[in-house]
Amino acid sequence: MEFSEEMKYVLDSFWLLISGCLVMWMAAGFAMLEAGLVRTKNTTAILTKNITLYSLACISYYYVGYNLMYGSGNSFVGSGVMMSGTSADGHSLISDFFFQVVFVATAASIVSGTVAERIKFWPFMGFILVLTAVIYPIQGHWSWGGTSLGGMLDGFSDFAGSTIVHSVGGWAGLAGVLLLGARKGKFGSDGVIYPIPGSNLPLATLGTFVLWLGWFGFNGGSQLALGSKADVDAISAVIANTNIAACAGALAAMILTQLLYKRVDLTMVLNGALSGLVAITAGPDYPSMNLAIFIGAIGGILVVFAIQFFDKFKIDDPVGALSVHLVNGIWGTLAVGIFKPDVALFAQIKGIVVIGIFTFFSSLLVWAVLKFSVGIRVSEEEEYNGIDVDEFGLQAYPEFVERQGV
Amino acid sequence: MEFSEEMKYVLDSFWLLISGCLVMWMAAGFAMLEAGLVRTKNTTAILTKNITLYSLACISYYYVGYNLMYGSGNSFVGSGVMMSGTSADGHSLISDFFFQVVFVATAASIVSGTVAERIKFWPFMGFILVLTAVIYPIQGHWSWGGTSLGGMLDGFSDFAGSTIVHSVGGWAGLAGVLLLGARKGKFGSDGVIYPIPGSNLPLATLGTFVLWLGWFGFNGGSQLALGSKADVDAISAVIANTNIAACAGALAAMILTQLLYKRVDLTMVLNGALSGLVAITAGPDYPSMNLAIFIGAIGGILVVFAIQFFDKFKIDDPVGALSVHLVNGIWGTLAVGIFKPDVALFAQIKGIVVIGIFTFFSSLLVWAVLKFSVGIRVSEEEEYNGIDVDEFGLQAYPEFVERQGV
Amino acid sequence: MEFSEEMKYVLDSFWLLISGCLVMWMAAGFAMLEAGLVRTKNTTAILTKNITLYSLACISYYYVGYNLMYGSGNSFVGSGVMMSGTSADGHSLISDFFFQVVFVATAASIVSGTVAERIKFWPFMGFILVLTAVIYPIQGHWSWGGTSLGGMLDGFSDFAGSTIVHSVGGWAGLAGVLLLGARKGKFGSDGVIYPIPGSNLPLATLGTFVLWLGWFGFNGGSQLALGSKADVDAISAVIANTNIAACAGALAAMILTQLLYKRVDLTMVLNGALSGLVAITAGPDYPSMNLAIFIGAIGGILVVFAIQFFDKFKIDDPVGALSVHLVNGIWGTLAVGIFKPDVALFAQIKGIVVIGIFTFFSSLLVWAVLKFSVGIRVSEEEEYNGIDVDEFGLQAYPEFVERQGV
Amino acid sequence: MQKKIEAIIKPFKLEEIKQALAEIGSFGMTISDVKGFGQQKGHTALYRGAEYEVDFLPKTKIEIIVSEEMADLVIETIEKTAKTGKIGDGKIFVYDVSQAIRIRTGQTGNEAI
Amino acid sequence: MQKKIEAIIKPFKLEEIKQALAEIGSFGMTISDVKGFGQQKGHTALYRGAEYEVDFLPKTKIEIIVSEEMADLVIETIEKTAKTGKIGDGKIFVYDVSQAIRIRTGQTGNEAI
Amino acid sequence: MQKKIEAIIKPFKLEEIKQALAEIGSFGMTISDVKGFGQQKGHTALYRGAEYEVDFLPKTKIEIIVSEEMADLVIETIEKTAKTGKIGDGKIFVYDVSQAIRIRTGQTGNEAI
Ligand SMILES: Nc1ncnc2c1ncn2[C@@H]1O[C@H](COP(=O)(O)OP(=O)(O)O)[C@@H](O)[C@H]1O
Ligand SMILES: Nc1ncnc2c1ncn2[C@@H]1O[C@H](COP(=O)(O)OP(=O)(O)O)[C@@H](O)[C@H]1O
Ligand SMILES: Nc1ncnc2c1ncn2[C@@H]1O[C@H](COP(=O)(O)OP(=O)(O)O)[C@@H](O)[C@H]1O
Repeated sequence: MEFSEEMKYVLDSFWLLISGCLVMWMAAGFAMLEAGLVRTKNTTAILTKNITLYSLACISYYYVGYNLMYGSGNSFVGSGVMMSGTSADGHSLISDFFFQVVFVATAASIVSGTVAERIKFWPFMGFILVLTAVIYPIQGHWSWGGTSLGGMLDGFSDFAGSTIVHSVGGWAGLAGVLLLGARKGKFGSDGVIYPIPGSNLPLATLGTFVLWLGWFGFNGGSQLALGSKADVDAISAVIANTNIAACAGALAAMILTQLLYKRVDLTMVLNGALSGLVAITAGPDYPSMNLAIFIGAIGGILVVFAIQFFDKFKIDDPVGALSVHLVNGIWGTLAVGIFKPDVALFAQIKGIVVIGIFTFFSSLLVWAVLKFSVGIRVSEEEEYNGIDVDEFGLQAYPEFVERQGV
Repeated sequence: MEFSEEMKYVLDSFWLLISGCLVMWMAAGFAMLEAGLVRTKNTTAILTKNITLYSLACISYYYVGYNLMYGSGNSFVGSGVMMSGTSADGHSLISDFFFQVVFVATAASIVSGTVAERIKFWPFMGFILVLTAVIYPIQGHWSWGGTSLGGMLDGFSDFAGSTIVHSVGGWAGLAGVLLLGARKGKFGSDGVIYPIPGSNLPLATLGTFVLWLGWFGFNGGSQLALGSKADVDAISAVIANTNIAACAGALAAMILTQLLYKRVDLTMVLNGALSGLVAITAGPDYPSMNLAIFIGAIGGILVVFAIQFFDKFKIDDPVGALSVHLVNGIWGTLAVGIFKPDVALFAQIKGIVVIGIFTFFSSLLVWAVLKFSVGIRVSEEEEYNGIDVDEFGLQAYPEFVERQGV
Repeated sequence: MEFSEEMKYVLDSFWLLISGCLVMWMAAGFAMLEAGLVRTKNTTAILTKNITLYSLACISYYYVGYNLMYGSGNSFVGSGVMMSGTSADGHSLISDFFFQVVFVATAASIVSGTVAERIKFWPFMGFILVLTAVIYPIQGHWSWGGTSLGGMLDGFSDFAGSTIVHSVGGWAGLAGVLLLGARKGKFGSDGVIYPIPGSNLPLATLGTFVLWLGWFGFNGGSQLALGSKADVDAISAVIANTNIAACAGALAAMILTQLLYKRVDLTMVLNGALSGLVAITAGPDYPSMNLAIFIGAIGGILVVFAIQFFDKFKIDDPVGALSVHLVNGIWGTLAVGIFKPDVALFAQIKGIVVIGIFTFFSSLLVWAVLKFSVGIRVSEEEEYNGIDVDEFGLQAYPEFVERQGV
Repeated sequence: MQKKIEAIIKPFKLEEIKQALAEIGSFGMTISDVKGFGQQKGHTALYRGAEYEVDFLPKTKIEIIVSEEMADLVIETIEKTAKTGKIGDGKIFVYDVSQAIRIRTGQTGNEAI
Repeated sequence: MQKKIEAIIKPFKLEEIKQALAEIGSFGMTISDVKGFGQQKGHTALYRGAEYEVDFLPKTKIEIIVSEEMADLVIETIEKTAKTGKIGDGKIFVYDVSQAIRIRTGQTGNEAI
Repeated sequence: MQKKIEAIIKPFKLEEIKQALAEIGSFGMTISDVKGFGQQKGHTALYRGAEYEVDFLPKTKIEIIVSEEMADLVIETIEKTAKTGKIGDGKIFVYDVSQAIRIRTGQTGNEAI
């Protein structure tokens, strides 16, 4: 290997590793965000789910998913031979695996937020197993795996996964929520909505910042190379655009909630920043910062209305994951079609729909099987007492006195 | 471009990006530190301010500040043409922008701590807009922008911003505090000081560690290059000195509080570590580790006395931001004049004074305009009830029972 | 220096710096983990200890430890001349120092968890001083310092410190616990064990994730070089194995606690993940991912039984540090002997025993001197009231109402 | 004269009771978080492999001072609303109040409540 | 005989009341956090676009057991100090104590308090 | 008739008292967290160099409603168990209950407790 080639190999692999570390860190972000937005009585549960789903996702993706996604196989699904060898073309194969595996964990984390506060632990883990070993890799095989599903997804462009990761997580969660129902006490009769405030906003804010930081690896790493001027210029643009889209999303939500509610709503600002991030993810490489600000700001606006929309249809999403990841995953993917010169809007729509349908219905099937076999929802009493005490036997803050129905 | 030149371009830009990510992470540190040091009733407010000020700073600096600072223009202020192009000399322009923008956000974060627990949200955001779009960039134009204010600042040396970032934030905050007044109940008649303990010390400690980590990017990145032996040696020294100065600051505060109060005061230790960091920031590249320890230790001592000093003069600074950033920003800048061979103490003093006067008075003007137009302080009742409930309608820990006046 | 050589120097040094930053971040992880697993009344104490021990470790290791460890000296102990010069062979000396110093801080952090909730502050700091300046460096001199203790440790292999860092911390803590005794109320008569639940599980979970992230630097950096294809391939394997061993440890603890207790115990899952990390640390470079999963899973199983074992023998370890770091430090080191082709199991056992005996007995001596001179345990009343109020005069959550004996 | 009605109830019944009382025209109450046990005992929990007893269960205490005439109606309303029929429903205790004062106005007796 | 004086006050008045009572020579009190409503109602809050009612406002409950002779003076002092004249100032309720014991010494009656 | 026994104790004595009461056959109690001072005063604390007084110390309040016959035994048991002989041990206050109802069954009087 020539020296300059070797340097490029080193830098490219290294960048995947650093990005992978940053994306792994997003697991902590999801854990904190979700722990901050649920009630204290379900906090141990959400923490447990977040750490175990990350662990399960890594292992199932290693044994099955990675090869279904990147193995040769046919145009629908990869070969299924266990990952082997050490170096792929131009970078370390394992660095690539490490980077890819943290993505699948991200998709899984989105689900945990959506079904929080009422799902049973083991059926949830069962779903995550199928999602990370099979559903996510199959649709990933079509796009990033390069088969284009036999041409159906030709022209579909999703740089870092607005659709492939975020809205996939969202569809999987939505399927779950539809079969699971809303939390007790969230919706009254005659359309009244009883808000259930999150229990620890510093934690939720921390989680948002952690995700924000991790996103630099999520999007930046998706350049998949660092070792040339062109690459580092691209990564610079990606990171700067990612950052400023998040800023725009936060500010848009800040202004909009002030206009709508006469108050700035912190949880909406957090969701706004995350929405900006999700929205820019499909194409953080091409836009000017002006455009990135626009895309992020629309994200911040969409999330506020989406949360009200889902509430109205009694789709109960405790942490706003559907509004952030599903809605803005779609918006971000469309935006690439609208603004990026060489991408057709129609190809984007086709990609969103095909991947959406596949993910939603396959998820629905899995959730349905779980529901009608072992059941997916905790008992009413367990839900009232809190999953922590009844299912996990462990309170998250055992020494702190909590308000009881006050 | 030759290969070796390209590699240097890649590494230099890359280092700016990584450093920028670390500095962005400091926004989370400020948020956690400040959320931990205010009372629970004002926690949502401080969290909201910290995430929105970061967002606003990035956008206003992009549209206005960056060019006022680095645009050609005249010796007082830069050109004001919007940032354009992609590569600057020797590294990606956007990576440079990303690194610079997180600095301005740091200066803004310092202000939020100083005026915490009584400032109104929107006027605060107004001030941040002016600070990040105009005040910070103008003084930055003189030093890092390279004009030397027509020679007045010749010889002034501030490696990573003890003065340019930290004491600028401090002066801006001080101007605010003077017009804002102390929190109700902080100072009794006849000089009695009623301490108002921070509500969540684990959060404050976490924030300190986050800042500490981020500071490796803050100072290390200020080398602005990585791709040569000289650069990486310099960065090594910078990071090791930064780390050990923080250690020395923490230990000095630990020992001093034991001697003064017969107890180690954790919040002082946290402030001590931060003070060591601020103090070393003006010149982390030249000193031996021995000297870095000395500079940091003085920082840790200064902060303890400074906090008592400000209390005595009824300048109420809830999180100690003035003592950490303003006082030690000055100390660190002076230290460079005292210890660094080729730097004149007088040039340092001139820099401190010129930048201090400009920042303080321009900030005072902005605060005054805000005060006498829309007002900057929440009502007495709002302050008593907590800004969270009255201004934001959202408690940070809604389920936890809090002590009421006990 | 030739260009390619310089690039390697840059990359190698740079990797040490980045890894050092990640390992420094582990200090935050330990602080959060331990703060989450003790009771609220001792939280300020554990936070203070964690930040000051890190600070002290850095300074004492700089002035004494680094040279005792890496100075030439004799085969038992290094030269003791203060670290000097800037570049070592092939990378910046200071970058190496920075990377090494965060390791010693890690060993010290393990002790703080073990003796939590009853140790006096200043004697604890005294022990940390001796541990980091003398005990850790001496045993480190034998292995990483390269003297092999005059041949006794020939063939002993510990890539990143399962023994040299983790079980050393564990032995030092064990010696302390034996002289310190259990917390009041932990063990009843006739063998009853009264659990003392941790007060803040989100914090403990955050700490675990922080440690997990930091571990990528801990193990990855121990490759000590980045600038060649072989190095980056090795680092890729190290990081991927580190990650998946943690996953396996978490899942193993999850399944085992479900089988044993009919419930998934979050604190055990956290300890399981950490155990996987400790176990893989002695040899993250050679195994296949399959084997890494196996090693991590055994770690997750061992920790569950070890915690019960220590409880049974009334060795009170509030955060499970002995079970995680000592037990799995041993397991990980043995595993290298069992699975790595060119390493003899017997050499591993000898290393574990020699280092264990040295560390345990020298620590015991120091603890004993402290105990019989100034005393190491707070008074019974102080322990009941909480160290925070009595020794530190500062509650960690002063505004939150806590349950009192309920 | 006034009566103090003290009810120890299951926390999730509070909202309902509050509404039921508003309907019968009683306003004003003070509540606090308490823990207790009676015929309903606590449960066993497990932490890191060791068992322990959680003896006390969370309850809400309602305190209402009413005029003697209103007392029976209020008691009845609470009784009816708080009842689930399952163990742990709680108790109502009644005490005599020897004086009641509204701080703001200085009014006493029935006018104070 | 002793009287129990139970005052529900605005939390921020506690400090002042404590000092006023110390001045008239009454020592010993027990306080707790409660929530309540009376003529002062809660307020409407908004979370993620949905409105909800916060019914209960935070108050502090002070309990003081005094000898019958001291009772009026203590009541008067609390009344005076706790008063802001604004709605929600709180109430004072007085009860008879049938027995009072100091655990440490076994003293009873007025000697116990 | 029933008596209400209200004991303000040091928090760490709760467990012991609970067991002692179980032994004499009294079951059912309600506890809450309170703060107080009496002869035992608070202490001075220091925060960032400024001194302040912590006046109130944490205590646990136990409330037990018992039949008149049982009252003396319960009081005695609490007194004996809660006593450490050091300042701050706490107090026991006793009140008359004019009515007691078990919500689940509607039982009243001694049957309710
Ligand atoms: N004798 C008592 N004294 C004080 N409080 C009691 C007493 N008995 C019960 N309580 C309170 O009432 C609650 C419910 O009582 P419990 O006996 O469990 O329910 P039930 O009346 O439905 O059988 C208990 O948790 C406790 O707080
Ligand atoms: N009838 C009542 N029974 C018990 N507590 C009451 C009653 N009325 C008021 N309170 C308590 O007193 C507090 C103040 O009462 P409120 O009527 O709002 O004030 P004001 O007396 O100034 O009109 C309430 O928040 C509640 O805690
Ligand atoms: N007069 C009182 N009224 C109400 N509570 C009291 C009174 N005196 C004491 N207490 C409560 O009892 C607790 C212990 O009383 P204290 O006088 O300190 O102890 P001791 O009785 O051992 O001297 C106090 O902290 C307070 O909560």
